[in-house]
Amino acid sequence: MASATPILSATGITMEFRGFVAVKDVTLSIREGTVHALIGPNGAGKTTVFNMLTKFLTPTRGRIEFRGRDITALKPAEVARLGLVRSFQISAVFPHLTVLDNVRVALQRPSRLATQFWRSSDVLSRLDDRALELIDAVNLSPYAHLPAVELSYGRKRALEIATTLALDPTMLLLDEPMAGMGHEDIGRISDLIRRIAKGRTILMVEHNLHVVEDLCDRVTVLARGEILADGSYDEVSADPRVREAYMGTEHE
Amino acid sequence: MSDPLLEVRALNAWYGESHVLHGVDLDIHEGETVTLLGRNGAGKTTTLRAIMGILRRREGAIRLRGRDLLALPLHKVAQAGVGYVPEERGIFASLSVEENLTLPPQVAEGGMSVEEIYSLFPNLHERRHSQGTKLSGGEQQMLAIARVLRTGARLILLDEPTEGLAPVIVQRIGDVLVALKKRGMTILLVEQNFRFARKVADRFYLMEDGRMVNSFPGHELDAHMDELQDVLGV
Amino acid sequence: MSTIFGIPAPALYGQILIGLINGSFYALLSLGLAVIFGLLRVINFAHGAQYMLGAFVAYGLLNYLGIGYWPSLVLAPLIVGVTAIAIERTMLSRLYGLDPLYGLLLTFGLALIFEGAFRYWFGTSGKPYAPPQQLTGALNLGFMFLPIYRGWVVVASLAVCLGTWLLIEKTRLGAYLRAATENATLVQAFGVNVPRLLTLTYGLGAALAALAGVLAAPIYQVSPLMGSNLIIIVFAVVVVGGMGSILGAIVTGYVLGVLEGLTKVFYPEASSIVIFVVMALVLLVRPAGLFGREA
Amino acid sequence: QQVSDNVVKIGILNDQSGVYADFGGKSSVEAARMAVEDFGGKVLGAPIEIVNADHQNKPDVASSIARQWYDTEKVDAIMELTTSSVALAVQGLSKEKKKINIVTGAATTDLTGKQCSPYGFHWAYDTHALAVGTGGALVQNGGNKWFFLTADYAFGYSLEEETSKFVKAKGGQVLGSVRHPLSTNDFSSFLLQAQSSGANVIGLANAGLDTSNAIKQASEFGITQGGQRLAALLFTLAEVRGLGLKAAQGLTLTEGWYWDQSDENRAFAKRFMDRTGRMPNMIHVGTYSSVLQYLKAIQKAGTDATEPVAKALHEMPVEDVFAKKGKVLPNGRMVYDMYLFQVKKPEESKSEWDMYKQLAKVPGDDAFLKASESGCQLTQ
Amino acid sequence: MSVLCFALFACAFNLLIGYVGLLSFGHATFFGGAAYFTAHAVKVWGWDPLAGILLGACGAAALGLVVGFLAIRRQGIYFAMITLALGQMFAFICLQVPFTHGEDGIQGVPRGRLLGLLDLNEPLAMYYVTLAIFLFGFFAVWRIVNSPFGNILKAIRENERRAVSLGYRVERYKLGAFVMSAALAGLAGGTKAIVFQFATLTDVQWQMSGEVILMTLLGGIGTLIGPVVGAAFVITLQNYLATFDFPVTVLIGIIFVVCVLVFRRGIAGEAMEALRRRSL
Ligand SMILES: Nc1ncnc2c1ncn2[C@@H]1O[C@H](COP(=O)(O)OP(=O)(O)OP(=O)(O)O)[C@@H](O)[C@H]1O
Ligand SMILES: Nc1ncnc2c1ncn2[C@@H]1O[C@H](COP(=O)(O)OP(=O)(O)OP(=O)(O)O)[C@@H](O)[C@H]1O
Ligand SMILES: [Mg+2]
Ligand SMILES: [Mg+2]
Repeated sequence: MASATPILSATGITMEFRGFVAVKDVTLSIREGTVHALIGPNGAGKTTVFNMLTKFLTPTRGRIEFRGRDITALKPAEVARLGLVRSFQISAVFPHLTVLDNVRVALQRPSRLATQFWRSSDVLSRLDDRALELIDAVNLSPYAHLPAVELSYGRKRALEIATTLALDPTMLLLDEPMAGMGHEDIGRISDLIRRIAKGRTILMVEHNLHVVEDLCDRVTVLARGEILADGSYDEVSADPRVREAYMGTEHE
Repeated sequence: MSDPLLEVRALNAWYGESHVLHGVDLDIHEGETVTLLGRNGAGKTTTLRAIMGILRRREGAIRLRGRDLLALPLHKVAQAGVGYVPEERGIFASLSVEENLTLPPQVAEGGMSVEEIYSLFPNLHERRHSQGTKLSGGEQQMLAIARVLRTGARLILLDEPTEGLAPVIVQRIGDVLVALKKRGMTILLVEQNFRFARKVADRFYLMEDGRMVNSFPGHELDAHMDELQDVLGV
Repeated sequence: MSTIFGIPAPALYGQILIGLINGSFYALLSLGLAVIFGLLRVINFAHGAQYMLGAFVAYGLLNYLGIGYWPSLVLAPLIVGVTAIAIERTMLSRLYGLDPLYGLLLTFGLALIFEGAFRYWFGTSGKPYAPPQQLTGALNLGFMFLPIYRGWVVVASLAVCLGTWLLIEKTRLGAYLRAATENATLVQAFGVNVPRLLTLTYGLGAALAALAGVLAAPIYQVSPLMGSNLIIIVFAVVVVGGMGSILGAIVTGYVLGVLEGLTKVFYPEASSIVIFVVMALVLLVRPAGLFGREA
Repeated sequence: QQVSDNVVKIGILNDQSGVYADFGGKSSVEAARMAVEDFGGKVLGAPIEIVNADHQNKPDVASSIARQWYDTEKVDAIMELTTSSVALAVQGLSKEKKKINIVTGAATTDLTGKQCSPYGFHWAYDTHALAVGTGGALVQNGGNKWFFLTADYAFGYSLEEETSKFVKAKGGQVLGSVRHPLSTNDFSSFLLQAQSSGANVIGLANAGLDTSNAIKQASEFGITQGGQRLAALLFTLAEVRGLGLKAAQGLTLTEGWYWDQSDENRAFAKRFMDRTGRMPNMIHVGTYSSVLQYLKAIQKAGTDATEPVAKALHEMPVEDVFAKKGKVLPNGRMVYDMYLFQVKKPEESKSEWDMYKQLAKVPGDDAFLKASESGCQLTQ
Repeated sequence: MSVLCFALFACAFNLLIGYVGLLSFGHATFFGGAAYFTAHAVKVWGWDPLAGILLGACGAAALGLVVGFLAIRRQGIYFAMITLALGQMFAFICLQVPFTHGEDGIQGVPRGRLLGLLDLNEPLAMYYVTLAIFLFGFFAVWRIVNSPFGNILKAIRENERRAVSLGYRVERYKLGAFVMSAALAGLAGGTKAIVFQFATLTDVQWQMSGEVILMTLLGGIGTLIGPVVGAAFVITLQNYLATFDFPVTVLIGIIFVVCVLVFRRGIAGEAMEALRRRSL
């Protein structure tokens, strides 16, 4: 199923912050239809890579292509419109909107219902079915009418995933989707990701190695801003350098 | 048994109108490490915030060495020797890493020195002059923990300290907690990762829907696996 | 005589010097504003009124109590600072945690009250205030005639600016201040008495404004209107410098003062809007202001 | 029925809390009351009532109040009308409603020029008179080389332009001018330019706080000590007092009235002082005079109907404490003598309000535009 | 009639503060600017009053585009400061350009005949026209707020970064709202010029921006009817207090302070809250 052509490729991207090189000359290519993990110790530059790929940061050097198109110079909103959508490491919801509205905001964008200021917002109710479906998928149905602030941390993360999915993106970038989730939710979200991965490409950052092992076709390990290893989970986890820099001694 | 260091009785707490804690009871003795388990939204964070006094709408009793904390303004609670590592970390953007680290005033003798902390977390040493929030997520977590170690607080409240950390670092933090315990520090830990928690915890409390549903010593963890399964969905 | 763009060089130096003097006022005022904004997230609209109050207190001290300039330099900021503390305790402190716009609206209301009341009592034509004996007269610098009093203003405000900057950027107290801007609750949870810190900061900011007022009294007419015109310019200065940036406020104050002075020579008609034009340009290029940190 | 509604109601509409409150303000209301008392409290047997309002310098507030006064409160005439936007707006409304208004608090010559009204009168100073007084008369007093500090808006330009005209007409020279923005705090840059211009008179074509600040800073830069004279084109007694003689000494300015000019003036000033705690300036006395004259006109016309009263106002000479041999032109302009004053040195002043010495008298016919030159449609 | 003009102005302002969360401290620019455009078009060019008012609204929209372009780069307090400074700049320009006639203002604007038919010198006709314009504007605000577009505005106010990551071109939405608000403020300003028959500097000065904030705050930010109530209250108060001994500015200041401290929800907001409590 996975074709050989990369859907997203980054060539030699580098990010410097006032002299500090957070990401150095990273070349990454993600094949269409795969679930790809980006792992690495804290501060390795994973989020920074994400930020560059989604244009929240502009790389100091290097080139990024998405579906054969050079997106190095685009704005973040444009990238999202091309179907490359991200979630945030530190949770990002619309706090005073209800869960349902949060998801609807995302659904509204591709539906061309976004800029119509002359129509009643009742027209948005046609998005409700789809929204509720997504909310159910992340197990938030009981809270659909609660404002997002009132959700606990873990549920906010779940909501964020639902919102991201609502855009029906070609490719998703998930920054630590499991962080702060309880065990049952981890299972559920894993299932969800597995389900949505069909026909999509996913790049995720995750520290929960069970999840990585379970879900990902391919793993890239980043350390100190550079690629340390790249391959299947088994290959990578066997690499002694990876064990030392990232997994530690206890992980079997 | 001696009087507990921290004693929480029939604690109720509200966010605005919504009633979140329903009569929480909790005891922690000097030198103990106690872990709160519970699924998302059970009220773990809320319990810590209520003890600290960040959440002001509370009823019941919270006593530290017999002294009532409920009536104290927030800063007095910290000065009484309670350190807090918040869930959202709370690193300050306008301060450098080092300033962040040295920000909390010392409340008692016996805290770690800055050098000790740097040797514990070399990442922080390397990035000490950069802006606090420019650290990676995990580095921020280290900084948040490191910050209270300096103050000499004898009781620290830790909210999910391993969230988002690489396995190596989680291990290191586990080692740190063990070391702190040896120094006689009292720790109240909120944790999802109970593989990690079992290494350090003397006692577990199990929370559900704003109530304490059970409590048992650390070594009995295996015996309570079924119940955990039930409550946490492990 | 050498000329630059058709203006004799000495005249130009004169203008630069004068710009520096104006800049001193901008710097002092925007410094206070930046300090208050930095910590309380309140745009202190009453700042102009507090500046005016400083001048009037000095006037009052002289005319009703016979207290002269030098003691006023300390007393007036103190008095205004104390009133500001009262305002903070009774009103501003209730607004923390709400949208910062409410702070702006509250202080806007206070500014209206102060100015309205002073206009009612003192009329609009203002009151006389003479410079202290020691500082009257002028120096002949060769290229210009510099009133000694103005020289003193530059020196005094530079010293105050520098002192305040050091206090905030280089001390623990300053670190508390900066941290409390971001998350006051957390700083308090570390054991810092944040409410008191906030109160003192507001007092300090207002006192800085009042100090500028006393310094201004011998130069500008002591009038209820003196603050309201200045305050908008000072806001622009703060925006250009980067809100909440102490150093930014100071440096921008001086730079814009000089720039305005030069505009008065080359194209006087534009001198009132030059600061706003600069502001627009800066925002286009650097939305956070020259010294501001990107949010 | 001679008097509508059996009462003559006069509205004093001015700025009582804003920037121009010192020009007239509440004290003007007192001056109007004095006029009513001096007239005897009744006209044609009907009581006289003074109402007043603070227009806060907002033409829309002024216009709403005026409308309400005319429509529901049966006010017969409105007086004072500080600041030109308000005066023009209310005069426009009065014209539409066919009511009399007498302006003492605004300076624009448009009131009796392009926007004149058959029922509108301009009673005290205007920009033309100020220009003639300060510009013309000062040249004859030796101030023949001028440099202007001009507020950068229409009011400033017209003051500068007209003053220059008279300076030149009397054989003086204008060496240059610099325009400063309205509400400038610091005048030192401009003063330095004026200082080095070689002029012997620095004309201040601005108003209010701008003028005060310029004068104060001029003394600081030693401009007057250096032999240059300052001439303020629009400045009043209250403002001189606000500056203090130390800063204001030597300043020349034109006003239409000063309390220490005659026994009559001194007596009036004392009465006014007792009631308000301050000395009257030309606007207070102007308002007094306009109210008094209006009442006299009603008396003469035998009714308070607008047309006959306006006619009487146009015809009657003005003879009171404010104006001697004053006359009203067909465009509504009241013509009377203006004076050029110089501010005394602190050591010359004998009392708190002893501030001016008179330099020259400017006959009314010179001071004010002729009706035919005013551009008023009514006179063509 | 003046209440209707100011009420519309306040509604336009409320569109920004109440629904996008942007406090503009320079809205007088659009209100007063439009008044000048309308007054000039009607008086000097002899335009039909309706055309004049529309020109005012369009001119205000154009000004809104320029100001908005600069200001929307920042949020919250920064935004307020920038709009304030730009507004001040505009006021300076109005003082200096010849067509505004400086401090005299454009005076004696003829009301004329609406579309050549309706004589606006007739007070009742003028009143109904003003009412119609107000209702139109009020409806427009209501429509915008409760539209899909309004929904996105709320989301942006909540979390701008997230909205960007969902693919919204946030600046365009904000600019759009800003221009709409400016145009409606312009509609109010243009109408005012016809109603009062003059356009003066008071309408472009920052005190006017302060006044509209007061009206909105007093009536209730983010409530539809609030600004209308607030405008009516403030205008009435201003006229009523004019004949009082007490200085008006002081009283307005006091109202400001009291509102912020105790009735943050404003008159309409508090009333609705009271109703809600009773029905509970
Ligand atoms: N804006 C910035 N300015 C300066 N340094 C930065 C900035 N953003 C990130 N860094 C630094 O770059 C490095 C990489 O950060 P990044 O957030 O990408 O790490 P990460 O791999 O996502 O780590 P984690 O797993 O802890 O989230 C860190 O050392 C961080 O301090
Ligand atoms: N700011 C808030 N306002 C209203 N309700 C809140 C707020 N924060 C949390 N809650 C509610 O309080 C309850 C307890 O939340 P709390 O954050 O204590 O859970 P937790 O056990 O820490 O969960 P997690 O593991 O997800 O962090 C939840 O139902 C949540 O929805
Ligand atoms: Mg990261
Ligand atoms: Mg929690």
